[in-house]
Amino acid sequence: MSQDHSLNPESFPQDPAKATQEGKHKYIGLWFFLGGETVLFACLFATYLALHQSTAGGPSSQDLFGLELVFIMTILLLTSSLTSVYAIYHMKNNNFKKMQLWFGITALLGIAFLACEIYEFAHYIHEYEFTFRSSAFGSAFYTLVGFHGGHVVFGLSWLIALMVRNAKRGLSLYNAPKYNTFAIYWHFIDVVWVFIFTVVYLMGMVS
Amino acid sequence: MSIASTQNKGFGAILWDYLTTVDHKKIGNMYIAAGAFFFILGGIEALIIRIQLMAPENDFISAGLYNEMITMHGTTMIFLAATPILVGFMNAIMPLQIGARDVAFPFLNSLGFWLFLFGGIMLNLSWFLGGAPDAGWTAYTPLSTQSPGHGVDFYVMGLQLSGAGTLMGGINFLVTIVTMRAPGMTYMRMPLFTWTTFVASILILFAFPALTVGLFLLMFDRMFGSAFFDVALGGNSVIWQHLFWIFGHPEVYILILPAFGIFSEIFPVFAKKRLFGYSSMVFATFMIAFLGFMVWAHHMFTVGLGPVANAIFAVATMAIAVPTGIKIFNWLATMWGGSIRINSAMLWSLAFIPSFTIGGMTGVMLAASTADFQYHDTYFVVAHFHYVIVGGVVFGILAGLHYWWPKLFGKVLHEGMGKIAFWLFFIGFHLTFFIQHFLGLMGMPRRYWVFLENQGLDTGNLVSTIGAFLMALGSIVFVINVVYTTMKGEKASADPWGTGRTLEWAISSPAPEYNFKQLPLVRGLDPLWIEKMDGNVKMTPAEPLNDIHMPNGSILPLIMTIGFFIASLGFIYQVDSKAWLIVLYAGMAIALGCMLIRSLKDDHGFHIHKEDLEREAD
Amino acid sequence: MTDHTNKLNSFRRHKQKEEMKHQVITFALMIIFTLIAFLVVAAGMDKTYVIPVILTLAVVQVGFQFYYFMHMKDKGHEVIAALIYGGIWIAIITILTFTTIIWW
Amino acid sequence: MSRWMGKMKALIMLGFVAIVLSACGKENLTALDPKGYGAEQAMDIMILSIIIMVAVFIIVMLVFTIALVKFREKKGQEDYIPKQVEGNHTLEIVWTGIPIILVLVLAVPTVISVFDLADTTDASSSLNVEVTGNQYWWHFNYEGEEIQTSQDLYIPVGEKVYLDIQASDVIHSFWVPTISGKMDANPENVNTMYIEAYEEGVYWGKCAELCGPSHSLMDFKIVAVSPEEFDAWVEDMKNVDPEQTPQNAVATEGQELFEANNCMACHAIGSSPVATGPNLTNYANRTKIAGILEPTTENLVDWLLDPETIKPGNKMTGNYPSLSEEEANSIAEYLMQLDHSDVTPESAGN
Ligand code: HEA
Ligand code: HEA
Ligand code: HEC
Ligand code: CUA
Ligand SMILES: [Cu+2]
Repeated sequence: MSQDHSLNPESFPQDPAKATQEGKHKYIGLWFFLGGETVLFACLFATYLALHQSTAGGPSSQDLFGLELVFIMTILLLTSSLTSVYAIYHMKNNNFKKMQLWFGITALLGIAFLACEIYEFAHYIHEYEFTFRSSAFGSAFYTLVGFHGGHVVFGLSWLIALMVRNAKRGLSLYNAPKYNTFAIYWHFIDVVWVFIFTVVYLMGMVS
Repeated sequence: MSIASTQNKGFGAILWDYLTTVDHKKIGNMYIAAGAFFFILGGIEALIIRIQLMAPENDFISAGLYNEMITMHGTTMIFLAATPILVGFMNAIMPLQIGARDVAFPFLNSLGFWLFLFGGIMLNLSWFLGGAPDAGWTAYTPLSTQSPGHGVDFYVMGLQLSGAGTLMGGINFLVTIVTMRAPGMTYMRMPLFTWTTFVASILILFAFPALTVGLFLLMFDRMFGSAFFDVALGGNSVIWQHLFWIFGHPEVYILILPAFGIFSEIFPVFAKKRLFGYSSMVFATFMIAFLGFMVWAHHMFTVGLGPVANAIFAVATMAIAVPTGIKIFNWLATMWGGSIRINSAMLWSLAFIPSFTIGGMTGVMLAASTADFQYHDTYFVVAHFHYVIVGGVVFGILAGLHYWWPKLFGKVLHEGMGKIAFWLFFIGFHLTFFIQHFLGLMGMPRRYWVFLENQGLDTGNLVSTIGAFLMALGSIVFVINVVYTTMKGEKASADPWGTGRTLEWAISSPAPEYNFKQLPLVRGLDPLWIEKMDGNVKMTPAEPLNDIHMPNGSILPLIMTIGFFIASLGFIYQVDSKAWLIVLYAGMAIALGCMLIRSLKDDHGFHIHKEDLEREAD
Repeated sequence: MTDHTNKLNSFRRHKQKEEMKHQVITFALMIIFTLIAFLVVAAGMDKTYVIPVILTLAVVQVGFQFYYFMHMKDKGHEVIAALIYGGIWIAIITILTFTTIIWW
Repeated sequence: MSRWMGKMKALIMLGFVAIVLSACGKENLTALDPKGYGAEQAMDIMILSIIIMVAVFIIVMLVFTIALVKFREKKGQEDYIPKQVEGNHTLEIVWTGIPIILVLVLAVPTVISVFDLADTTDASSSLNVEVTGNQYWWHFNYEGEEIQTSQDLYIPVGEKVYLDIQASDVIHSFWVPTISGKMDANPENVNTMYIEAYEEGVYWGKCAELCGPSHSLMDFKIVAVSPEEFDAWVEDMKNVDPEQTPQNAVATEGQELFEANNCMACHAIGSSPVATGPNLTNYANRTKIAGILEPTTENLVDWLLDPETIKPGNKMTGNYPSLSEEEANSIAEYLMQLDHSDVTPESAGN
């Protein structure tokens, strides 16, 4: 097995992310990891659902949540999922510049999402004095949404490190799998958010 | 980095080699060694427990210390002894069995090991830093949230670290098995130990996140003032119990399935007969894993979940008897009609059958929830789980050690000492735990620092203590055997048993660092046996001799782990003084820095050249 | 860079275009689902009716993510899919128990 | 081979010895001699399951032993290669099917009795007692009766008594092996369970959930008396005079000390709902002191002087003024004279 990872158009493989043995490992490994993450978030959701009415006299979900911000955040994150798909599309076409561009947009959208979330938390804390320590509901809310936020932060750091690191080197069979696994991870963050906005925010507003 | 250079190195070089190694065999050996160390530690704690319970109202140790002792005994044995030793076997053996040159993620593999080791160190550090955790290995809230001092904090951080390590190991094995099987090694040709590694890894993947979440919640409550388990603020203590057991029950199958795998390797080899009902064995393994996730509330029958929940979980639990029974009978049928040779490895395997059957039976008795109202939290339960764990897992580990010792270390363990150790341990084991069934039924709850006089519990407890000391004697003989064999043992051939069936016996003992010079071509189940029966001396290679790509060693996993370790101390002590936040951040910086270096620095590995390989004798 | 792309064989380029089109459609559907979910809630309809609707929408949307964006529909994803479904199964029973047999 | 047989024999012997031992299990503590409804239900299931288990175990051991005897490697035939059998469908179906049937045989009665024991339909027409587990003692409040007791729970024989079990701090578990299986006392909800004692007697109770250092010392008793005696006891307990004048000077001094040292902050005499510490009404008739010591004045003095060595981590230690030996003596004398009822543990026959 030769270790020449650089790419040229003639030898450009069907799917550069899975062309090497290491690439395949990374890809499958990340997916399995997401299987575990599913259980992790399920436990957090379950805890939240068990405690979401334990407000101990403090503010409840109906008092707190508003539709507009959550909608904006949702659109931001969903769109960032699409932009990362574009990036991968360009990767498969061996177009490194465009790939970086679309991943850049993805990162920006992610940052915007995070900004909204920080604003939201600050708002709850200052306007409603609703904190992590207020009630079991508070603890469960910040933990669930915060864990998701933490995943976003981690994803962003990962992406930015990748982009900076490879800016001058271009695409290779060595780094293509890294970009690709990032993209899958990013979609998963989106998946979790879909359930957060549905279960935490939307359901929290109706019941 | 050729093979010859590993000989005749100074101590420093050898140490450095182990600190930086990413070789699955060395990591496997380190897992086993560390696990053995913790087993002795946990065993000494068990002896202290038994001394305390030797006589009624004994005060060998104080009440508080007793609670620390049982907590650390349970935690150490489960998380730091049994699990890691089995993970060690998976590491060292599974890649050989599927004809792979390493695991899929060698770097992650070493990170997983160091995380486990430092998690264990963290946990045991608590003895010296103001007291060990004292809320039981199950750490039920609110006892654990209210427990004073930092004991439970060490429990939380220690398990978090070692749990992360185990999770990495699990994913690693899964990817390895899915992608790295040798040509011809289809799923249904994989040896059962590989299968059970696969299924146990799935269990790890799905069970440990529940523990992770539980530990986070406990950590937040204890260190950051959240209210998950604080009843006054609407918290709910039963959430912890669910999270713990959603993890905890699959965990016991994480322990027993690899042990089943080991027995499934040993019985055919020493009965010289193919494993009976291979496909039903695989199927049963999956059934146990599947059902294992739907029974956790059988630990919570008395919590007050209501009759519907109790009934469902009771029936689901009993159902596990069926696939396990399939396995027991398949092993019996494997021996039936064979030509059974009894040596130490086989002795442990044979002893497993009655011992584990008793333990499984009492398990089914516990599953009958009405009766569990009586058994729960008594010595009956203690007897049950030591029968399955010691009689199943520990026997499995010891059988595996005797069986694979030549492959791991190149020497055959001394038979005579092996047998002495076996009989001492085996008799001691039944003496210790059989009587505990009755102690429980006679009204002795578990986790009792003392039992009172005149309650008819004296004789039973004394017998139990005597048994524990016999087990200790047996263990000591085993340790002597290991030392003796290391110094004087006979050198082992590639297939020291002569009847090896699987691929690990096709290569020299111990295995060379690249495992297979040429990947073997697998023509069926028990590939080596097939070649032997066809009169071939060696496996047919599936590829021409070529350069072998190897991963580079790295010190980063160790440093990264130390970073997390320091950060954990910061987490624990920032409650006392905010100055500790600096330690927290420093530790995090080290760990994240290592991650950054790892992702920024390309690591292409190196090659062992064809010429060097040719030069080596077979 | 574009000349590189041009040299890729046209069949592959075509297939990728096609796939991209599917993904854009997927995205559009996801946005629509999201909109519906938010609208249903904003309209203040009855809770017993709203909750199943928005949950279904979420599940379908996530299905799209997995199968189209994350390529779980592609060949070679059998083991992956099995494990993800395993995780989902455990997620379901966990959430089910936490919403039924935990008291408040 | 004989070694294996010897081992089996030893095992059976051991089991036999253990069973004999169990017969000497302390009366009214063992679960093996049920004298109450719950314990009896459990016993039925236990016996059924043990029969199944022993049968299965014998079969396994039979096959195991025969295989070992018949198919050992013979001397001189080390190279013999047995036939490599892949499997056998009929056999495999048999050993899947039979365990399924056995499991069903066990599952059905289990499910029936689970629902039976959880049936609380006649709670409103029965005696209801609120049970609270505390570190490390038990409190009983007879609902609707204005009776509060601690450590000793009086119940009428042959009647269903409903217990509403709860904890004030950490989780405990209420267990009286001879009468009924256990039920957890949780801090955030009430678990209801009923008990019914068949015979008069004093039954040992234990805390069965790790709750701190003195978890093993959190004993209590159920005193089951005849319904008539129980009614008399209820009458007596309702008419307790907390200010009752003691019989002698020492005790009178004890009473004063009891008040002066503010013991009342935690302990009530009479039906006052104070429950930071055990209710001391009718103390002269307690089966035990602090749940574990014989009810003698000396033991009580020991307790008052140094509760910590007796029950490590208890919540009384350090929370009251330290007493001189003499003071403790007086208080003990006083408490040991709190004889508020003629119905005593002795009336229950123990
Ligand atoms: C390796 C570990 C291991 C294994 C394999 C098992 C296996 C089983 N366990 Fe055990 N268990 C523990 C470790 C383990 N357990 C631990 C550590 C605890 C206590 C935790 C704590 O509280 O600290 C515990 C506690 C525990 C409880 C809770 C008790 C309580 O706290 O009240 C229950 C209740 O149902 C239970 C049941 C079972 C069952 C049904 C099996 C089954 O898998 C057994 C199946 C096997 C057989 C049945 C034998 C072979 C089968 C045949 C020969 C076929 C024919 C059989 C029949 C028809 C019956 N276990
Ligand atoms: C893998 C799991 C495992 C293993 C192997 C063991 C092994 C043993 N266990 Fe334990 N045990 C648990 C898991 C395990 N246990 C758990 C989970 C609990 C519950 C904890 C809780 O309640 O929270 C428990 C609880 C528990 C109790 C109940 C405590 C209580 O409830 O109050 C008891 C009491 O007898 C006990 C005893 C023993 C004994 C005698 C052994 C013996 O088999 C040990 C034998 C080993 C040795 C004796 C080592 C000897 C070696 C040496 C002495 C070598 C010396 C070395 C040199 C000189 C170099 N264990
Ligand atoms: C801070 C509250 C508190 C104060 C004040 C207090 N006690 Fe106690 N007492 C307790 C608690 C709690 C227990 C139960 C201890 C245990 O069993 O774990 C107890 C137990 C007892 C018992 C044993 C009860 C039994 O059930 O057998 C006696 C007797 C007793 N106290 C007497 C006294 C006297 C006399 C004083 C005053 C000098 C006093 N107590 C002051 C809390 C208190
Ligand atoms: Cu209360 Cu144990
Ligand atoms: Cu279990």
